[in-house]
Amino acid sequence: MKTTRRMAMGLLAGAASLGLSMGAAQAQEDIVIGGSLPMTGVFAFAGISIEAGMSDYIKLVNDAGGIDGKMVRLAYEDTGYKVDQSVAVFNKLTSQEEIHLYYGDSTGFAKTIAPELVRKGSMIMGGASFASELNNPEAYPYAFIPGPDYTEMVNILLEYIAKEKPGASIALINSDTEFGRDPIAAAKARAAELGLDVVLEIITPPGSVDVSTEVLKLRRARPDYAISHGYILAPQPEFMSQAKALGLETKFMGTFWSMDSSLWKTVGETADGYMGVMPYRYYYDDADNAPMLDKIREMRPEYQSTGYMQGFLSAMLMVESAKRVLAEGKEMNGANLKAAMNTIKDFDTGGIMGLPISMPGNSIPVGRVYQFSAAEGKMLPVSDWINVE
Amino acid sequence: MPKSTTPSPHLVSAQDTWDAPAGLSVEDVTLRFGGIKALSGVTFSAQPGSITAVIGPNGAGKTSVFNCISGFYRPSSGRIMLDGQDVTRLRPPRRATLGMARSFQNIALFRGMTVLDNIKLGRHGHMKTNLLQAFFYAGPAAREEEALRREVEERIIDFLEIDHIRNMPVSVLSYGLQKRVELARALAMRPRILLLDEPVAGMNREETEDMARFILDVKEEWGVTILMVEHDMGLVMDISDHVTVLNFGQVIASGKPAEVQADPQVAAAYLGSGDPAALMKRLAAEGAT
Amino acid sequence: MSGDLLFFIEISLAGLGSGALLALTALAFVLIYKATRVVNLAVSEVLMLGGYLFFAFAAGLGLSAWVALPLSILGGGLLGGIVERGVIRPMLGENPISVFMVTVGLGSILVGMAELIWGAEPKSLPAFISTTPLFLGEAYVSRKIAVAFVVAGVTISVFLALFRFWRGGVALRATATDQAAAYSCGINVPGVFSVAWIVGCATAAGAGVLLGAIGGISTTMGVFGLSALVVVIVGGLDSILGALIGGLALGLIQSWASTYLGGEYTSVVTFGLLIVAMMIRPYGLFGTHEIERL
Amino acid sequence: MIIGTAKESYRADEALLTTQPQRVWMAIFLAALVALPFALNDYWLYLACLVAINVTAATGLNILTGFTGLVSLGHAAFMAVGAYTVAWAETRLGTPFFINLIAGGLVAAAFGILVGLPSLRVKGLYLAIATIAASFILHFCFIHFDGITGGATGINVPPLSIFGIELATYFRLYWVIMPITAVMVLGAANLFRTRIGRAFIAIRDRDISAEVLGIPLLRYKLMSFSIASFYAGMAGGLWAYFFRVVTPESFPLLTSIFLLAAIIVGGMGAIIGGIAGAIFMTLAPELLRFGMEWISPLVPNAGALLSPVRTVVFGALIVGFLIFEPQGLAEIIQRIRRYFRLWPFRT
Repeated sequence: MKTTRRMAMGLLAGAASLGLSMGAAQAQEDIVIGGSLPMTGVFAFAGISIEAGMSDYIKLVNDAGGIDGKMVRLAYEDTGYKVDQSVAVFNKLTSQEEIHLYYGDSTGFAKTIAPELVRKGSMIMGGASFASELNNPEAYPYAFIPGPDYTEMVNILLEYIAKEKPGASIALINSDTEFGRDPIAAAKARAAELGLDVVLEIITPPGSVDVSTEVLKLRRARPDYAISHGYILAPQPEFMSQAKALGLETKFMGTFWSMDSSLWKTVGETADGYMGVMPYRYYYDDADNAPMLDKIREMRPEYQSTGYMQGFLSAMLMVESAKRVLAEGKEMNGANLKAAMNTIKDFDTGGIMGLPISMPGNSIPVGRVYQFSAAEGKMLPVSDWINVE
Repeated sequence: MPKSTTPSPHLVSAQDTWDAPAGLSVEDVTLRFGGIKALSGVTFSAQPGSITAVIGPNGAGKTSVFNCISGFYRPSSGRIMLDGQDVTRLRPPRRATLGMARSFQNIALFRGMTVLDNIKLGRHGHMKTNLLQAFFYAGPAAREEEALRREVEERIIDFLEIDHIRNMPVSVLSYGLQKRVELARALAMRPRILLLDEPVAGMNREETEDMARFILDVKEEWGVTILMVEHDMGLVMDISDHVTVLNFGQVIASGKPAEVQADPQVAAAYLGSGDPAALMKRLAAEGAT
Repeated sequence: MSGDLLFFIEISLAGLGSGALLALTALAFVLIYKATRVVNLAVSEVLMLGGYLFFAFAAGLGLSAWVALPLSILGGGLLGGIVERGVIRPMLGENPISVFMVTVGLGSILVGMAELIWGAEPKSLPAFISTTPLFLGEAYVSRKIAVAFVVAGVTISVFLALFRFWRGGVALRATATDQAAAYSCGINVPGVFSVAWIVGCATAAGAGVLLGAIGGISTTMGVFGLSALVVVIVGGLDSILGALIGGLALGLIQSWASTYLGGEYTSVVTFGLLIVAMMIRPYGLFGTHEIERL
Repeated sequence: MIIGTAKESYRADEALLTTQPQRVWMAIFLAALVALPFALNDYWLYLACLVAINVTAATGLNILTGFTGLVSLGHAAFMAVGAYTVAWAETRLGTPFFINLIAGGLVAAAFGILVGLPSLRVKGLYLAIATIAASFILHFCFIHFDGITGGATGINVPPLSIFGIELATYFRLYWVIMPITAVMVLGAANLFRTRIGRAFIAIRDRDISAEVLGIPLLRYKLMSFSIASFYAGMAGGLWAYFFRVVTPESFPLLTSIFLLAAIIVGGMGAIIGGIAGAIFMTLAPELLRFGMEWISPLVPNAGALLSPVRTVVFGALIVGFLIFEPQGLAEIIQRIRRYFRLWPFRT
């Protein structure tokens, strides 16, 4: 029995020391950006690009000497795009490191952790969610959206439609999820204001694969435009191929997360003509005076997805805020960082976004409509930058 | 081994008095499954405080009668009367609380429980503990459990001589002991009438004799009416006060063991021929062993 | 023909098409249940794996669709055989719920493996069914759906015929009725088990390829299996005919519900139907009612 | 047989902990629970609270599935009902925490009775599937009864407060969540010392003969459903205070499967099984996280393997336990206990 007793004591001691070492904050000089990133799971394609984008921007900053001589570091772990895992990662990272900047991976996580952010008051958080609900500085004082929220994205599309074809008829196609339902009510209201006619609303149950009944509804309503939201890719290609086969003239549109050109490239000819809103420039965009874009192409010779741009810009906004706080000699905390972020006005992103940006509230309501060309395998701009503030 | 030395005063209550044995009568019961008549016009009765045996060849409808009495089957017509009260339409749990207990032909103990818990289960219908009391194991619940434990230990476990196995899971017990535990569980129900479905089936001689003794003691000491289905003629003829013979779902004879033995119809049912002398010889031989 | 009537006919046809896919998946449940009395929830994940195997063969190795398709089906069958021998057979005679949970665990393993190998993001399959629309009279039918309908219909008819006339089918039926009796008649019962699992999983894999061709593949596409499970519960777990009729009926009902009520009502109608059916006929419309013995 | 456990009365023999070592170990365990929050950092405290919530939910499911033999794959939906009730009461009525929590349990229990009704007609697998169906229907209600549930965006829950003290940190929440869990577990253990618990086991083992013993099947099946849902509702209520937001996507079918897996792994039909299973299944993915960290120097891109590996391990645990250790961790704990007997009190 002796050995077992010793073993048990050893285990106890081990567990205690583990707990203690976890408890003590590590000696800290770097500025750490924490991240709950979906490196696996349904959203992995985005998570991997986001990580690449953030890391690249951080590398640029550090190569240029960091912020005030302090190095910036990304500390992240995989969440599998599951809210409970994101929360666990958040708690793990924040108890290991001193973190004032955080990147979260989903709306569910952003909402879940928001009260904790308010309580801690030590950090601001951006992330992969463009949920309209987060675009409310009173309810979410420490959240920011590195672009337009979903409602604003749809408004950009509506704005574009109203200009291209006044009085056009519109179908709204949304998935039956929190993500999908996000902009519906606001979109209908905005469409009415712009004199557009919402002739059809389709809600697809999650995981539904066969959309032929929905296509029949489209065929009956014959809308000029169909705005879908709440999907990455499927079932949009199926909608488009069936609609095309039926001779419908409907133009299909989407929002940020379904706008990556490498996704649509795999779809082939069917994808031709797909439109959508994009707040950032594409990797291959021709743009004058876009030094950041050039740098990215220098660092990464191959195509980088829209998620990369999103991560890149998120890191840029975080670093910029930290820089401004430190420049004023203030303490790094949520309120100061957010206030600093709100002072960002006519800020030049080096060509990542098309206009000099400002962030008066929680979002940057700017975007542009692009259209996919199957021949070139690229998204091409069809509008100017639209600000829907 | 736990033994209480000082009885607590609050254990004595009205519940601790035992009810008088009940009489049962089956009146003109007919049971149909689809087009098949399992029972037709079965009538017999069990007098309070007696042992009545229902016998008959395989498929005669003995277990069907039992199932009608305990409420699994609802007779197509006829009545079951328990002490003058019509129980034909009552659900099995209600009959149990009226004092009807039964054992099963193919042992229906709860295999995941210990012997003690199995026996305690029998008392279920007479207990009062509600959910909230159970959750907190509050006063009444604890008192009731303690009283039950005392009764089970002192009246049943001692009586049936199963102290040594009380904490064993029933699944490890021998067949004979399982049958005894089933009897113990039935006794915990404080029955006024006990229905035993083949209490000694599959037992060896010694076990059978033990069981016979227990059944007689239950009748004598506990004052419980007993109704049993049994194939062991020796046992039936030895301990029954009254025998009812079923064949093809009908009562073909009824009376004292000796009278039934002499009935040519019974012999015919058992042997397929009308030779009462041969049967009597056989029955007598079995009875003697 | 009035527009409304035509519309109704069109959505009904679409419903029958997706119903046929449901029926095909339900068939996989039924085959396995009939022989081994196991409700194999992993059918959903085998279906997903079928789609991914096709993707691996057709897109990864660049094989022609007509080679990739049978290979995927074979792959599904192989998996079924391995699972039956390795996991299900040791569980024989256990409580059905335990075996059911084993298949739930298997499903999780398969999803994880697929994510490890192919990643979790949705993919589209290389096109192998033409997209030119089909018209029945005036009514439009998506060609993929029509193909699915025909394939599912033919497969199920073949199975119905096999069950009736082929020796192996008779052996399966005998095993389904009474395992011990079948054994004593010289039927190789473990063999029947294996065959049922192989054929059942192969069917599911084939259904997965069809499903993937219509809506793309993802590691979560196994959800479709839940609808098919509803079909077999309503139709009767041991009835092929029940799977066929139940599948078509559920396809129609889902299609009507999604058209006239909205897509968000599909699942509530599906599961509401399940509960109602269960309360009225707990063992399914065509299933065998097992009498409980004392 | 352990010798030397002579007791003076039946009451002592009916106690929960009957031997001296048992009592000492329990005291050590309770002391550890009290000491825990002082030794752990936020991350481990977060996990401790989550474990406690899962223990409550799993114990409830164990009462229904492990002890009564009614399989439910809709347990998460009852957690959701509890969570919504708490969120609604907290934001609309502003009633005190404890009332909200109990209300969450009671409303969930009412739904449990409703969902349990099919258990009249169907059992086993059919019942399991009926409970899946019920959970999908409830999910639909959560989205569409948006006047009460806040629709797709759900309800944000203000921090838990008792007597004006805000309990928002994991450290403070622990002192609410852990004691409630302890009481719930104790209550479950008590239940099986009385006629109600015995009746449940009887129904599981042989429901027909239970009826002959005077146990009304329907009443007790529904009672089991309502108790299990009450536990789930309480767990869901705590969950709502813990995560502070309740949406229709908070309690997916996967949570139900997780809880069922927890009691399978822990051991069905043993109170300690629900506890051990919930602890193990909640912590296993976190341990994998550390495992992945350790192997990351050896395996490129190990971090990206974590989530699929977790999914595989989750499935493998279910399959492995069912095949090789069907009695679960409870049985393993028993074996260890038998091995050590009365250690360290007698060797």
